[in-house]
Amino acid sequence: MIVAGLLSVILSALFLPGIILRTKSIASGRKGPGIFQPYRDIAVLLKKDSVFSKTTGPLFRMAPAVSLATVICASFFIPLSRYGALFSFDGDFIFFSYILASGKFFSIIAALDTGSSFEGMGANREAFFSMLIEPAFFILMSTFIMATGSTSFKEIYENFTVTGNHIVIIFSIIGVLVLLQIALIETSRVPVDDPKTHLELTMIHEVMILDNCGFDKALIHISTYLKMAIYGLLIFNVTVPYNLGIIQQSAFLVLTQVLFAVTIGLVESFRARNKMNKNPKYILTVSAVAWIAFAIILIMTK
Amino acid sequence: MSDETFFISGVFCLSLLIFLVPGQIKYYLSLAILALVVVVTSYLSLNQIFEKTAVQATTELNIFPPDGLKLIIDRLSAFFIIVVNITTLTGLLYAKGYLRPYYKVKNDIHMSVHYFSYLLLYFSMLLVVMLRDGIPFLIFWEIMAVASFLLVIFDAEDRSILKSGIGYLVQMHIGMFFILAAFLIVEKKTGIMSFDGLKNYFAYNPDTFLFLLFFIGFGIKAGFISLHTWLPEAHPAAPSHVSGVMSGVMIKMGIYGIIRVLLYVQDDLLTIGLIVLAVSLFSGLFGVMMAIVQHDIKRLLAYHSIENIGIIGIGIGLGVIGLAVNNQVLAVLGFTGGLLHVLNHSLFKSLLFFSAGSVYQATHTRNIEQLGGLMKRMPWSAALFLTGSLAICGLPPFNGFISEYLIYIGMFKSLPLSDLYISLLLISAIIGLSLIGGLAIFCFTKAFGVTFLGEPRSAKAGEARETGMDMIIPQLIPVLFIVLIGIASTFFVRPLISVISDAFAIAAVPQSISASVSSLNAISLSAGVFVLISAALLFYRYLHLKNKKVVYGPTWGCGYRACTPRQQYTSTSFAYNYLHIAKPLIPTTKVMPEITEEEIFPEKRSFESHSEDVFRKAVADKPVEWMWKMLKKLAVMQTGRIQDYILYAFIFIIIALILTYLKVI
Amino acid sequence: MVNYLIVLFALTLVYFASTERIVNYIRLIGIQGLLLCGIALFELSEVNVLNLVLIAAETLLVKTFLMPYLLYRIVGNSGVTKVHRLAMPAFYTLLFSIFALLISVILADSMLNSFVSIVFMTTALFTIFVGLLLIITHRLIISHIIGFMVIENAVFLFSIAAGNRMPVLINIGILLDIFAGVLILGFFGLRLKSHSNELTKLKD
Amino acid sequence: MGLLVFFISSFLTAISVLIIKNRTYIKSATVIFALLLIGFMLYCLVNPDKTELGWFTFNSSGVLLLAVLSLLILPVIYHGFIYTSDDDIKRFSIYHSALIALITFMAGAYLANSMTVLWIFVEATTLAVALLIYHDRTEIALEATWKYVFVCSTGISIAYLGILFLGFIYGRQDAASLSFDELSGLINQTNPWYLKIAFLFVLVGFSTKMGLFPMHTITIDAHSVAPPPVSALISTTLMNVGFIAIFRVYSMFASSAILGFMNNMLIISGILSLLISAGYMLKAKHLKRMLAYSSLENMGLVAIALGTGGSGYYAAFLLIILHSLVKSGLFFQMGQLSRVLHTFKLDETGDYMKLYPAGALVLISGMILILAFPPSGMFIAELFIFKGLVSAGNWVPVIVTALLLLFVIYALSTRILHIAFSPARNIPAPVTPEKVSKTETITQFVLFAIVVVLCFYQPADLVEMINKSVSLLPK
Repeated sequence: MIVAGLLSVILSALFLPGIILRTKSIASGRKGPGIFQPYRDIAVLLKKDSVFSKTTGPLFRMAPAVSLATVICASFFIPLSRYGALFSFDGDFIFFSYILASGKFFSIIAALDTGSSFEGMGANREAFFSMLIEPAFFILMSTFIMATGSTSFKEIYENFTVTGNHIVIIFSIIGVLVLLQIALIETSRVPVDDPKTHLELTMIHEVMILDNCGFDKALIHISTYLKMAIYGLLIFNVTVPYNLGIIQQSAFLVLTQVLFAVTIGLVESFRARNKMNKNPKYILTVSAVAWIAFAIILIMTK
Repeated sequence: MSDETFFISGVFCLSLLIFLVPGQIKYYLSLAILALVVVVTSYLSLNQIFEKTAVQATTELNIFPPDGLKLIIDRLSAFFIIVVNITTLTGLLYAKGYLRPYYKVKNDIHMSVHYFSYLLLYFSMLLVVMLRDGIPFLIFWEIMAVASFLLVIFDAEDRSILKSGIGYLVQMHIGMFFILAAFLIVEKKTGIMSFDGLKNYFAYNPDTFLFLLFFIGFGIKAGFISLHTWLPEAHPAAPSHVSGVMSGVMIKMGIYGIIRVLLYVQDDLLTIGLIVLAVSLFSGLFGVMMAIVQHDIKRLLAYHSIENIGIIGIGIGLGVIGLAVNNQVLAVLGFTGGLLHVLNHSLFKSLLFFSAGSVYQATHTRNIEQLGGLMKRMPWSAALFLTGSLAICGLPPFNGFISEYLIYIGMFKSLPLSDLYISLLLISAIIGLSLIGGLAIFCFTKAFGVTFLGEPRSAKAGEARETGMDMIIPQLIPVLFIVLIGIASTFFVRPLISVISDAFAIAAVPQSISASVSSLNAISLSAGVFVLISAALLFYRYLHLKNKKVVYGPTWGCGYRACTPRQQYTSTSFAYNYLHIAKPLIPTTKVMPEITEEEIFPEKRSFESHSEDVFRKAVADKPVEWMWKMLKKLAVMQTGRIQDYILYAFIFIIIALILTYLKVI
Repeated sequence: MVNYLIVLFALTLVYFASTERIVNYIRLIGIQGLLLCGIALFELSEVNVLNLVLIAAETLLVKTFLMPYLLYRIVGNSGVTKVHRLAMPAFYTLLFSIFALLISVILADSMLNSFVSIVFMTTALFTIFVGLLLIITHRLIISHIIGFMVIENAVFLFSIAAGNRMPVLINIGILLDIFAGVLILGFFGLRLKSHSNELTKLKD
Repeated sequence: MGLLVFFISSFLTAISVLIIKNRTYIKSATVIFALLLIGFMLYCLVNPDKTELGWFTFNSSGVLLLAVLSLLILPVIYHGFIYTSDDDIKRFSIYHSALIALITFMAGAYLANSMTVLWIFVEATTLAVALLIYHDRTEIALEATWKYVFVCSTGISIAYLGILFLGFIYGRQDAASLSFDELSGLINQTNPWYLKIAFLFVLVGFSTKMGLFPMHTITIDAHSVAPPPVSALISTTLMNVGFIAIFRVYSMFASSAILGFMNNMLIISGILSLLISAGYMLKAKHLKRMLAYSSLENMGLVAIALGTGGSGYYAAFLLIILHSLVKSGLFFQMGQLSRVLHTFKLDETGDYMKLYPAGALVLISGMILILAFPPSGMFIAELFIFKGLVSAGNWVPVIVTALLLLFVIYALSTRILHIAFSPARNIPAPVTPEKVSKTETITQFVLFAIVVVLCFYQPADLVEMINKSVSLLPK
């Protein structure tokens, strides 16, 4: 059952964007499009011709494909609670976070290649904020390692569910909180970046893909959806109770993913975007929360 | 005469021949000599690492047998010899193209001095790594400084290069004084002036003070944080092939010295480990934070060497802490990560300096604010610089990731096992290392993006042409090694673990280390998968777009028609929001004459901002200025009047008599 | 008897500090030569006759007559009579020489060696310090030469003290006069202007 | 017997050179004299510690410095011929006779075994050197000569006082002079305060010759004015004469109670001369004066070496020998530099590498060697000095010397590299550089090669000779 992790990622990637769209439109009193509307847009994009800017070089054309490859490669490591991931080795979360970082690296350079000041601004913000979020993920992972004593995703989530005492509950709550924040920042949702804004000056991720078109834009959308699914699955693994069989677990998976999508939709409808120079402070709070989790585990176990 | 003595004296006379040989043949002669020595020494060191399985076995060579130099190659020096060989060979191959325009400008003797000091630098680095007893070690340590000084001041017509070269020489001399003082203390207590004397010195006397002396002496050469003041000056001044070799390999001699001393340290390892870890964490962070605000590409790379030295130092510091709390996993993984990063850094840093050199040769400027759009004009150098920056940021398919992974996994594995304080240390190291990784990505996206992508910002960048193939091909050697280590990392990590266990006499390699070595195979596998997937996607994209119509138009400018290259993001603007949080540590001054009210039609204005290095001012500039002024005030004796000259003698006698009378002297 | 001559010698030293006219300096140098000759004759009883004659001749001829004559010639053709007005006023030089006497007394007393009588030691040390002071406090080259001659007399006085046991030292003391001669000849030969004080171009 | 032959023949050549006013004769006579000196040196080497003519013994320290002198004599004469080639015959002959006289007196001073004979020869060298300094007959040369002669004579008379103090201790009727071995026996009963004054006077007196702190000023002026081969001699062999004088007195008093006092005095005057030379080098504007200050700095180092004791003595001799070789090489190069650049002022010189590359190479390698960077043997000497200081445990001189050496390195390298590479700041008048043939730099490269070899391989008999000359000093 090694492929379970990958399958669940693809499944949730199919549903998540649609549900988010639907929750946002219901919250704002509209009926909202079908669940698979985002994928219909992607299908339209795939059929389009492509327009490239004169200033861009070969790198700009290569970047979307490579960043999608990084996300696909990252999704191989995600386990479905007890059922193993495609690859798993000691410290695979290091490879996971660095492969995502190289994806970001390529998208940032592609943005700079277009030579427009908007894309430069987006690239600068993306680089700056992703630099600030790096420590949060690593501190969270070290808390899990302190709690479970093993260093790869699969073993962490196996031992994680087994202990079942009150420490686990605290960590699952904090884990969900931190992972949710990281997911929002990584997939550039509301508190840090607003996907629906029209003013280039306020965008971060959207403005970096201004000049992509057709096939490349589709690839980028797919990679964002996949990344969202990956984080959804990570949140699921943290919260799943240990004594469930395979069927109950998949039902619980669907429940958590829908809940995850709905929360994102609600957050986007009811919360405004942060002021741009407030973002560094906001992102640092995420690392602070993770640091508190680590401090707790340190005092408890040592 | 034994064959080693014959070989060494023969090589030295051959290199003296360079002075007599005219023109281009100088280059080929020095290349032949270098290649010969590279082959011999690499054979010696490879067989030392792989064949000599006996514990602590060493190959011994003695030159001028009775009391001449005694060279000992153990596994540690063998590793460093290989690191030195790779980069120096690529440096000289690259120099063929880089130095061609200089033949017209420089005269014959100047070129032969350059080639001779290049070979001298190479030989002295080899000998520094092989020597154990004090005086020859110090001699070749200083010859290495003098040779690199002569290389740095190659195009000395420009006064600022001369100034930074001399500053470099003086600071290397300070480093030598520290090491000399340390050796003399050892010699005073134990009577032997050599590294072996350290063993019984450390047995009876406190270790930290002497280690600190050694650490400062070697740290000045390595470029740890407050000792780094020469690095951002010397590297940009040197010609690119020299700065590639210097920052790739010569800095590592300082690291070699620190490790060599650590081999002999017996007690209070924890405090030493703490010092090394703290200093390297801070140099890593400060190095990359300073690198982000630089405009000159070679200064940016120089500050980045400080960051990578910090990462190596973190590896070594963790190794020492592992030894202190005898946590074998942390010790072996920390040292292996540190040593592998020594090899990795020498590869991608020299690659970056060489491609920056080709950019400099094509555009004659190092200020990235004036470059841009070079990707289309110099595709090869751009591709090489890209691989270098991917590797230096530690991104997966390349070698930088492997050494950072080893350091990370060492920390994560020992987190659950260690007590409260060690875990606090480890978590701070983890946070530091991840921040360094993020900052490195921030810095190199800026460097690569602003230099190679977008539109050319100046005429110089506009007319840049790709450099000759003879400069591109040598740079492929480090690229080959980078990819090789990235993909097939176990071939490199396993011998490194044997080097560490032999050096630090850690007998049994515990089970968890062999587990993390097997995970390296998994990493290579997943890196291969990643490359395959991206290749597949690109191929599918090619197929998909083959029969589609492709139209070219201007970049999206929100409908503004008259976009100019000056509107692109420059390096200052890219680092703008970062500067807000880094304000206390990096004071930037903005020079912008503001527009007064009565100025109705304000004329052309220019904005420029530059940031200085807090440490340089505090550690180097202020004390030197104060002493300089004081010394100048003292020099008033030469007044030209005879009576003053006799007065000095008179006063000297009177004061001496009074002092002796009062029994002071 | 020798002690009276030495006290006279010390007296001439005090006058050195108080006069300002170069002519007085030259006269004092002549008197010192004479006194030295007297001291030498009285002191050196055991020295063989030939040596004694040589010393007497040297001190009498050279120190009392030849040197002052040459100095008169220099002062004559260069027309300088008074010490350069920028030199330190006589009052302070007098103070310094008294202070120098104090030091030489303390020094001679603390040396407490049995070889040289205390009177010889103090006057010799006093003469050295006055010679040095003469050079230090004056700007004119001519007064530098006179200061040098005073030092030379001090050395000669010392060698007389050791003369009974080591006659060789006296002959070597005389060698010093050659230096003085060279200086004066240099003065004549190279047309150095005695009042010239612009000998200060070589400075940093 | 050999010494007598040497003295008479040198006296005759000096007189003949003065009288016979024909150029080729003078040249050949000087060359013959040089070969004579080398032969005499070999003669001294052959029978060590032989006493000749009563007052001269060939002890190892004297013969060592004589060997250095004989090593330098041929290049001095060669560069002297080049420098004085366009002088009129009168000055030519005076120059060479004074040169021969100077060399003979120096040889005599090295080998003297009694203080009075040594003192006489030192006095004689002053007269000989005065003639040489005044060779150019310019206004400044006159001033420098006058100052040199006057201050040296005052200094020597002060030194003579010190010698007289020794004479008093001696007190016995028959001995014609104060030979060292008898004296050292008597030294330790006399009261130490008396010895201290004697040593003080000797140190201040001979510091004019050695160019040490109290009376170093006139040697600086003499260097900047004298013709290059002569300033090469002054800054090396003449300073060795001053060193040997102080060393003789030091070794005599070494067994007495005032050893501590002497060490402290030497270290203090060494550090003060380092301080002054560092200060002046930082604002030096004239190349030859800067080299003179570097000699002052090296002599300061020698004094510190002598004052540290233990391995310092060996370092002092090694430093003296190597400094003589490197400094004379640099001063020979000054001769060629003046012909190429026509000025020594630092802000009017520049681009030397373009005008005369071989000379620039000599300048740079000389700089590296004089600043005691490893290829030069002086690094070993400095290492031994620091070793002596550290084992004696006094850390203050170590730190102060290291600091001042750094400033000296900075000052010297900025100026010499400025001359070699960067263009001149303000050239008053465009002057066509004279074409100097490369062969003239051979002498300097040979001297530098010796210094570099001495760094890696010290020949056994040199080491044995130095150890013998410091054998009677306390370990």
